[in-house]
Amino acid sequence: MNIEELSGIIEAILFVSGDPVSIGEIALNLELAELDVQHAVEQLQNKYEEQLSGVRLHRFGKHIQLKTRESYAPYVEKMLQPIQRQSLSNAALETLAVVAYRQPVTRLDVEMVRGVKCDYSLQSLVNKNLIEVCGRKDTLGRPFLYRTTDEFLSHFGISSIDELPEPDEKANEEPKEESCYDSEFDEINTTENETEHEL
Amino acid sequence: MNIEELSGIIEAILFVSGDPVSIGEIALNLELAELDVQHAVEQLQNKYEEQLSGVRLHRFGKHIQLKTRESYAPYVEKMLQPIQRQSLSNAALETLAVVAYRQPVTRLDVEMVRGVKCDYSLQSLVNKNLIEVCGRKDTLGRPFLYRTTDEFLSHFGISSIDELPEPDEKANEEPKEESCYDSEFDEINTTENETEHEL
Amino acid sequence: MAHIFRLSQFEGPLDMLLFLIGKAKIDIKDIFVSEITDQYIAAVREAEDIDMEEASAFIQMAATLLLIKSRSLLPKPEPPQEEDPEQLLIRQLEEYAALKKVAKEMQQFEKIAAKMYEKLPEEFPLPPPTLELEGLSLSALAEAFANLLVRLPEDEGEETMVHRIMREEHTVRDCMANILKLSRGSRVSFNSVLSKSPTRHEVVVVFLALLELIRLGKISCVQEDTYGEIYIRNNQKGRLKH
Repeated sequence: MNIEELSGIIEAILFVSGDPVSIGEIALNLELAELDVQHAVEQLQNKYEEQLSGVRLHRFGKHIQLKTRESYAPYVEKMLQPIQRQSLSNAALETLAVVAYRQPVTRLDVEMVRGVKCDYSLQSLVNKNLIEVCGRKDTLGRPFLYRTTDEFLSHFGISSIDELPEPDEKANEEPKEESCYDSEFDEINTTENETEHEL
Repeated sequence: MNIEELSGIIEAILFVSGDPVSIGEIALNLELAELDVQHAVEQLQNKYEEQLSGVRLHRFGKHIQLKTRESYAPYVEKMLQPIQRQSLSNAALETLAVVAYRQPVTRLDVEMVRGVKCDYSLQSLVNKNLIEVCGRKDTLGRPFLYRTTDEFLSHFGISSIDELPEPDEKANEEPKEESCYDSEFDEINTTENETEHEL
Repeated sequence: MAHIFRLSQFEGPLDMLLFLIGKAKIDIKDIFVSEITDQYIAAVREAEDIDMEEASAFIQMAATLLLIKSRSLLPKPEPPQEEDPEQLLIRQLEEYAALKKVAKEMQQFEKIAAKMYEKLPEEFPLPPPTLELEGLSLSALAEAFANLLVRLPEDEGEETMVHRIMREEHTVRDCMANILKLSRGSRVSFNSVLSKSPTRHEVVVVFLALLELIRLGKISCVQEDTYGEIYIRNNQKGRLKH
């Protein structure tokens, strides 16, 4: 089987599956080298990109999935009622952000940053498969450590954690007119006044 | 919107729908001339054909649908239902041996020889199609009788039960170290204990 | 300023402090030279919804702010070993502000990703699963059987064998008839219904028979002491032969 054929096969698998498929599992089940699968995936990805096609191949960590091009969403919605993904609450989003930027973290780590109890939001993120327990911290009580999943990447449409927005590192000496709360009242300017962050 | 874009839009719609979509309805919903939609569909169809892609655009009269290329079906099948490689546990092997040499046998017969409960290992052998129920014994409770299957013969590469080797009792005259009860304490050989469900 | 706040509109005390800072248009670092902390304490005091579960974090923050305030009124005894509570809180607020910012940016990502539609899995008819059994050999099968045959004599006479014989000898039905027969005329003890050296299985079956007869109202039993002898009295004198 040549690489064109393999990328066709992968396309067929992704089409039938609908859900994310692990590259390692494709290699395992088709009895191929993972590197060959990687190459075919890249080829397929390029093919979709070159043609401005309606579907794109997304990579989320070790998983790949076909999804429609975002800019065509209004047309898809005109024609069909696609399943809408639920957006996360602010609490869940804040908790998720701490896990994403500081992983692996314990519940206590998250609570320190957010200043509120986080059991509930952590558990609901685990239930949504956006984060997972990846071990225990070697401290008193051996608390669980959490990290983000490939599903997390998919939810935010990025292929790796590195694609998350950079938190501002520079000190912001002058007091700004706007605070993070202004942005809620003032749609235009979302600049913030925090001086230094460790995120 | 140019024809490339339109065929991308149609692709996205067909992808999300999965089902056949009417060309007329696309034209209606997107407020386009049916002829333009026809052209874009043809373009999309050619694109898929030129590239031996894993998905093809099918037309049935006025409807169109994306489907996987049939020639790739075996690979999709392999992916969705990989061959399960398993080895039999000692518990299952023993149960299978009793059935093979003493068939037809009831569960109680097997348990008499093995000295442990055998419901689970019998059921798992039935699930693996190595043994089957071949009737009921005419005693109290009319218990099921089990025998080996043709699948059993093909797994062992023999054409009939008569080809089973004589169990070599001489070689085993000295009582073995481990009895079925010892196995509970023996880390390596826990499979003999029927409470182990590793099949 | 008589603002009435709902605690539930904030993600926590840090969120509320940031809100107050934002409203006052000051820098986080200037929180302690402003009215913010007083405003916070007042706001918590006047909050409409005091759900203790939720309010505890807000109240704890109010306590911290009061502590910081009282410290500023006292002379500092020595250079602190740990981070000042003031510095700690400022750092927490800055971190939290940064967190809120990235969370907001992530929300944009989320919004875009939500517009990338997936498709439902296709219905794909699959053949029955193929099972490949590894390490199967005729000799292993024969050996397994031979081992069992060797083991068998050891087991003979043990529980498994005994059990089988017992099951056939004692049935609840037979024992019920036996108890009714023996108890005809005079009361009998439970032990006398049993054979001379009863097995556990026999005792269980006879006891079950006893329970069944009591349920049917055919006998009644008396036991005078705990663990004492059970006496059986037949309730149906004279109507037994059938």
